[in-house]
Amino acid sequence: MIEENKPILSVKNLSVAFRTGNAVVDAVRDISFDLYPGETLAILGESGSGKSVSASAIMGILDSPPGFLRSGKVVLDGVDILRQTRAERRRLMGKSIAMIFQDTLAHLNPVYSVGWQIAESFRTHLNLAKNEANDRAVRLLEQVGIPNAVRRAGDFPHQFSGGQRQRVMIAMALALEPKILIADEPTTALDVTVQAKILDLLIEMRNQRDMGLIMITHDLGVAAEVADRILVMNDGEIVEHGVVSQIYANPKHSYTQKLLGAIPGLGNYRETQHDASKESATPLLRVEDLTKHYITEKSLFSRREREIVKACNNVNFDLYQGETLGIVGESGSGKTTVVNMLLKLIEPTSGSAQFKGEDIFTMQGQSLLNLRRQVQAVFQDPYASLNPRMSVLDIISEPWVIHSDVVEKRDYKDRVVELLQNVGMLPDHAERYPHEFSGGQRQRIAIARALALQPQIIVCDEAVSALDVSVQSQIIELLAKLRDERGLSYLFIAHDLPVVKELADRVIVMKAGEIVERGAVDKIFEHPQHAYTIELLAANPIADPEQVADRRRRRGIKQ
Amino acid sequence: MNKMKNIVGATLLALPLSLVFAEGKIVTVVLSEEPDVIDPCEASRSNIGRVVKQNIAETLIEIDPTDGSITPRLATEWEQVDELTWNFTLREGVMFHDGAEFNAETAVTAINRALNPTQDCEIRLKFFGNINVMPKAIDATTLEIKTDTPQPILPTLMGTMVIASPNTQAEKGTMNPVGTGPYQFVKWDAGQEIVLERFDGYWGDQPEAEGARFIWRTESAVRSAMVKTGEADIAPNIALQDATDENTDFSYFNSETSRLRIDMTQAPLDDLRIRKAMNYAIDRDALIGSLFSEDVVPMTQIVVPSINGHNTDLTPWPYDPAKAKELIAAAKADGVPVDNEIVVLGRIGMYPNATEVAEAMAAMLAEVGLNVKLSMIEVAEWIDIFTKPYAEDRGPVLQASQHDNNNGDAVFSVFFKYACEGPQSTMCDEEVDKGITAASAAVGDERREIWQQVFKRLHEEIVPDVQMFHMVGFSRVNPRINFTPSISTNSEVQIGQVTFK
Amino acid sequence: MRQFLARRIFHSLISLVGLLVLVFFLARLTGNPGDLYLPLDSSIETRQAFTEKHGYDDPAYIQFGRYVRDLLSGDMGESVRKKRPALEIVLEAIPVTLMLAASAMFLALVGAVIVGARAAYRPGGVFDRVASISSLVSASAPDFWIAITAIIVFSVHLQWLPTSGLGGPIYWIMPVCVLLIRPFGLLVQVVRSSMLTVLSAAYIKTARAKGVKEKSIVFVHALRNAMIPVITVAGDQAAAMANGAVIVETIFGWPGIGKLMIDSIVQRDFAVVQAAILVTAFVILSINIVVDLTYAVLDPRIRKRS
Amino acid sequence: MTSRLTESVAVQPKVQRSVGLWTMLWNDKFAFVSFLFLVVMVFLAVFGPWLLEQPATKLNLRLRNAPPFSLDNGWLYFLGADALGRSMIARLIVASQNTLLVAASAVAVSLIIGGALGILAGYFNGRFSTVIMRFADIIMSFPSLLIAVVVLYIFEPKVANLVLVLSITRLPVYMRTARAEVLEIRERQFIAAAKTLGASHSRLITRHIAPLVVPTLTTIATLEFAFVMLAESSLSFLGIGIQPPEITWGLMVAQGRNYLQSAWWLSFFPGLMIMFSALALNLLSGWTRIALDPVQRWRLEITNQQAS
Repeated sequence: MIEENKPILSVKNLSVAFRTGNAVVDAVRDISFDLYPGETLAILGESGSGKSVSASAIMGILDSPPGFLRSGKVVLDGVDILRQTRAERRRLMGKSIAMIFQDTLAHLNPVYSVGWQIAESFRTHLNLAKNEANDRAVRLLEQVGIPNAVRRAGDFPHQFSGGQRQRVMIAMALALEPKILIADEPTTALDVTVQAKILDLLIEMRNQRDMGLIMITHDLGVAAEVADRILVMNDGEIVEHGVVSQIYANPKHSYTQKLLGAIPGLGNYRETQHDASKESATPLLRVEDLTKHYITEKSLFSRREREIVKACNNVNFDLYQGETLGIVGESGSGKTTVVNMLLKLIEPTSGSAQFKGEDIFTMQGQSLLNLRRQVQAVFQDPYASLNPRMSVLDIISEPWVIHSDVVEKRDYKDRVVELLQNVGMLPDHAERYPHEFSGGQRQRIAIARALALQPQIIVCDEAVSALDVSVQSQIIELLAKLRDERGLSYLFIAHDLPVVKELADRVIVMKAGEIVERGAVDKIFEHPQHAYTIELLAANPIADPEQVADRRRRRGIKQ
Repeated sequence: MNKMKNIVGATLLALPLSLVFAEGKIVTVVLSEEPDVIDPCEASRSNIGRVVKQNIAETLIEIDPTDGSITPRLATEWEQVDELTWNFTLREGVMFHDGAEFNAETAVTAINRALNPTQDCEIRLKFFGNINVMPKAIDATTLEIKTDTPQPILPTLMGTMVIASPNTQAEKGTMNPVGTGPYQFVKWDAGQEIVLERFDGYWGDQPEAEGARFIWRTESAVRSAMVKTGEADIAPNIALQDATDENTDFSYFNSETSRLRIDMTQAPLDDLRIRKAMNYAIDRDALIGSLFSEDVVPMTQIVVPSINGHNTDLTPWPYDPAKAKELIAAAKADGVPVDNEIVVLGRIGMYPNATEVAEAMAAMLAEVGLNVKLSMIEVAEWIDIFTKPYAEDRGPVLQASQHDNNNGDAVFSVFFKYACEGPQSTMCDEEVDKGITAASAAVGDERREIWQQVFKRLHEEIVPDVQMFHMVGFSRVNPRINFTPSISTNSEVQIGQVTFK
Repeated sequence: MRQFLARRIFHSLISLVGLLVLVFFLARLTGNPGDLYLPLDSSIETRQAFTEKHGYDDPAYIQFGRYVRDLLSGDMGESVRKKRPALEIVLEAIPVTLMLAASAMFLALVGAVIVGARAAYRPGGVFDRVASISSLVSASAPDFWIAITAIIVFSVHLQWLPTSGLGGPIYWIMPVCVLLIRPFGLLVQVVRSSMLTVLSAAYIKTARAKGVKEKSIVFVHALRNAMIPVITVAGDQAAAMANGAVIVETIFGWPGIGKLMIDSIVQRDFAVVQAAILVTAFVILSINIVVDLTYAVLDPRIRKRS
Repeated sequence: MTSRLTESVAVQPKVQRSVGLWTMLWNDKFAFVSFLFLVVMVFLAVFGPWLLEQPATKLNLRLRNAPPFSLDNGWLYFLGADALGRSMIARLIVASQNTLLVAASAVAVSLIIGGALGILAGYFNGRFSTVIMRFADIIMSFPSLLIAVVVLYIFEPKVANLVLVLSITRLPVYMRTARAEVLEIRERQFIAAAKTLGASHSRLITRHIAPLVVPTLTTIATLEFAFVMLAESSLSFLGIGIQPPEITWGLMVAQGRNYLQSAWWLSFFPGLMIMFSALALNLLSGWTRIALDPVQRWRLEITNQQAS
């Protein structure tokens, strides 16, 4: 793929810094790379590695202030675009070089129709008339695979699904046939099956137009899937770069090695402890025919009638002492609805759930309080699940304030320190506030809080989804350790399969509110039965370039 | 937003693109507030009177406010037939604006309308509240008026009676006043202006001004500015601090008298020495020319010199704080509870600097050692406290008040303020009551002398007031016209008297 | 849409009824109108006769029943002072206030958007500093003081503008300017802070990455998103104005509803007070509904919810 | 799902208290001056009346409307004298007590009551919320003047009653804001987390929701502070505000307006005080908002040398 011609984009010694307080923090340090036509360059790194900041600097959309360019050149067509005037620069943006982003809901203007936003490129750069611009926008939408493009062009971003929105974004970026496309984590927020399709689309578009594609990602699988060359960034510097096959087969830098080692789903299955004798025992939690239906609100302006949405339909499962049950499903599968009902955050439409034989949906007062003590939860977003105004000590000791008979007030401090150490944190972290911690640390705090009441069940609702891979594996390790030490049972919710592989005993796969497949973890991974399970497994990007070509072929994509 | 733009645009287009300046021979008068109604039977209310009285509709008799004397207007002469009956000879050849003829019949209709109890006309409520009036047409030009009680000053009373056209609806107020005056009503744009034009069929001399506009602005500063800029010709009532231009601003006694009413029933105010001490405590000279105009005159009695019955022999209280302290000490020695808290009750907005005046009065009274507290209250509450029935637990109160009598005779004041039965009286003195009864039945010099005796007793022996001033009013007049505001400007603005320079 | 409107109107009606009851009884706590209407020297008998005639001696709930009965037949009562139907008086006054408020609000909004957006574009810059300080000053100046000063300066000394009154466009300049000065200051602040938030939004980056012109970024991409809090505050300000641009009306002699209301309250002309409050409340509740609809027009996401 | 771990946040050092509040205050000169002004104002409001009672109330008609900027009559008369010859300086200082007291208490009362009602309405979204919001509607469309007249007629025009009037009329602002905030906050994950711990309603409201609403409400409160001072002065203008012998800046402006032509300083200086106080509060609150916001803080942490 790498053609021996001139690069279309050369980044030379780029350094970007941010002002904070009286200090200046370097976000990107002296990075250089070239991009050639028709190739995909992946910039791989975890949060804080500086990969997105460099992209912003190239695009001239750095948050400035506080960010500013320290040095460097970005040469496009022989011109250093960093030295251009604003007007000159603006003429290039969107036309020669375009960008797509991760959070499409935030990156599309919520108050204008998608057609309008795509057409804007034509109006701005080509001075096309409104009608012609709109027509071309519709054609673009068709090209990126939006059905009913004529009608959908008039819809607003929030009316599209995540995957469709990313297609819209791509259409918008490709409107003026740029030579370079920068994709900043374009699939990170998407379900795996959708992710696969978007990646395919990007490859297809690149091939059609002979574009240079810079793919910024934290996901080793995604990088393996699409990239020709890879740059690995850590702490603002490029630590390694090279051709894909070489990096994956032979990582030189320790950081790259560490990353590759943390990829989920590479380890072994758990030595399953549940056996036939246990099957006959009373389950800790028994869920029967759990169902939740929503009636949609009538829309303010349209005449659409109310509809019933079946968020979750006749779900059955048991959870036994010491066992980990994985529930896997993509967005809209109803997995979170199940969790929320079990945590009594929402009311079920019908069905029952018994905790040690007692129906939790009828519980009130003291018995409910007892249930709360036995069933704890760890949520997905560690930035949101901790009250920003409470110190770690307050957060972890809150369960004891509510359940006042568990720990004496004067012992709070000691016990919090103990718990912090259990989850791998330091005693003096107790006095700090959530915003002072990283995502992984916060999730540890959340786990410590869940442990405070010594519950029997911990519900982990996407507890590791928001974390970087290396952190993810640490948290999973921690959870496994705690389970084994304390005999906990986990209800472990995830949106893709690899993360449950090493932790779960049994797995339930959900789709559109129903359970489509269930079974022991090894059975699900090795011998999936249901088509959807197979699709899920296939869609998951594999961090092994050798397998990628093979898988692509299976999905019918030309290389 | 577009809609808003349209509304604004349409409005701007709809309005004429010109500044309305007072020009031509139209006189523009800027009042302090919009008249509520302009019914002739309400003409005793000052802003209504300024529009209606003697402009649109006239009275049978005109009172000269400078000395209380009466002169003919629609009636040419009058005589008392017996104790209860008066005959008025009416002017001939007088027409109403609507073509009706003015004669005894139509006069009877007008009087009956004004006194009709289904309407709350102020003329009835204010002047004829307790009198039963029976008018009758003897012939075309002779009007007989009988009353149920003797009314020795009935002609003066009739000076308040404004004659409306017989075609005016009897049971309801009118928005379209029709009278015999030199100007006839043209229109009233609610909230904006009232327009009058000269009436060609007027019985008297044709006035110079071709018409009149009445407008209104609440702020005195704005009213005076309007005359200054030429937007108005006459601003009948401006504040002392706005009357800064000698060439345009007139001051005149406005028949108002300002005082603190002493509640004589409450200790320590029931003690004569305390009441005297309070009068000694006020430095009237210091107030003149500062908070009050240089033209105000310290009062000695509640009526102004032009009123029949005024006693010119009385002398104002001097400022003598030492004497005041002495009197208080003496009262204290006799066990009078001089330390009781005395409330000076001011009325918000009574006149432009009423608050400062009340503050000053309170400060001066405190200076001689009285325990004084100032309290400013809203008009409704003020009236409630001022009039009978009084609250049981009211405590010693000095209530700032202003009394206006421009109707020629002391009877309009004394009974209400000082009789045992007076609705705003806090005193009961047999001798004063006797005087009131005697004076009310008397006429001429005798009447005047009795009133003068009453005032002497009140001033020297009873001291029911902390006396302040006979007040002056200020009016600003555009130099392009000749018009001399006077005491009567308080109740009327005769456009007919205006001439142009 | 229709359902949403119906519900809003229903809620507004409930508020109106609540308001009505409150106003009626509160007004009757302020004393007898007769005391104020009748000459000071009236006898006790005259006072009693007046009170009985107008039914002020009945218990308040009976008066209220009478009022409700009349109201249901479309009669809002007659002004004691003006001896005309209260509703007629109110309907004469309200257009003046509405036009005054609408012009002031329109200009304040347009001015605030231009100034606020410009200030937010370079936060901390010279324009921003000047705009922030002067908008704060204009939001915290006593309006009657400004009004009278303006008359003295512009009418008396410079003789550029008429002192007061209702007339052609030049009569509008001072009242509208005095009226808009506070909402303008406030709105500049709101536009500025709202624009600051929006200009750091992700979709603004997208637009820049597309090469959209800065002017278009500020006034097309950002502005519409920033308008929701602005419209909220503008709506509140408009409501407050409808409730009486009392001071401006008083000083400039504009026969508006605010002046009418304060006069009738001081004079205890209950029928007018009630009618005026009812009519202004109607206007205010309508403004609220219009504001809600504006949200939906501005932001398609709100159309979904209700 | 995994969206919000954006890098720009992560770039910031995790623990950072390198720059103290005082330094940040010093760095923003406007905020610093505002702070000094308010400290002096509060000091004067507390101790001024006690020291200057006499010159503020003593009648001295000789100095009536004495013009400002002259030391002939002593420093107390440097800003001139009012219509009764009382020192403007003394009166301004004595009036500051009532003015700040009225504004602060009115703001505090409506903040607490309105905030509490709004929080409850947001938390128990439903019928209760509807009732509260209709109540807010009613107050919004109620002329504050009528409330003022009612209170003035039934009670005395005392400071406490004025506070009552002003706070009632400003309730809806806090009610609506608090409700809107709570509607958003109660969907956050830490609320769900607290629920799963078994937290009661009262705990959720007092420990988890209220602390997050309070900063927004206090920001509004500083803006309202100026509004309340002006509203108080408007009531005085219409003659239904606070009454002598009590004084406030608003009353001084209202009384002084009669003398605008002859003695402008009577209303100019108190008007200036209102404006300065409002300005100072707003500047300081703007500063506080930034200083407490980790994303914006850097603006204040940059010293002047760096900025240039």
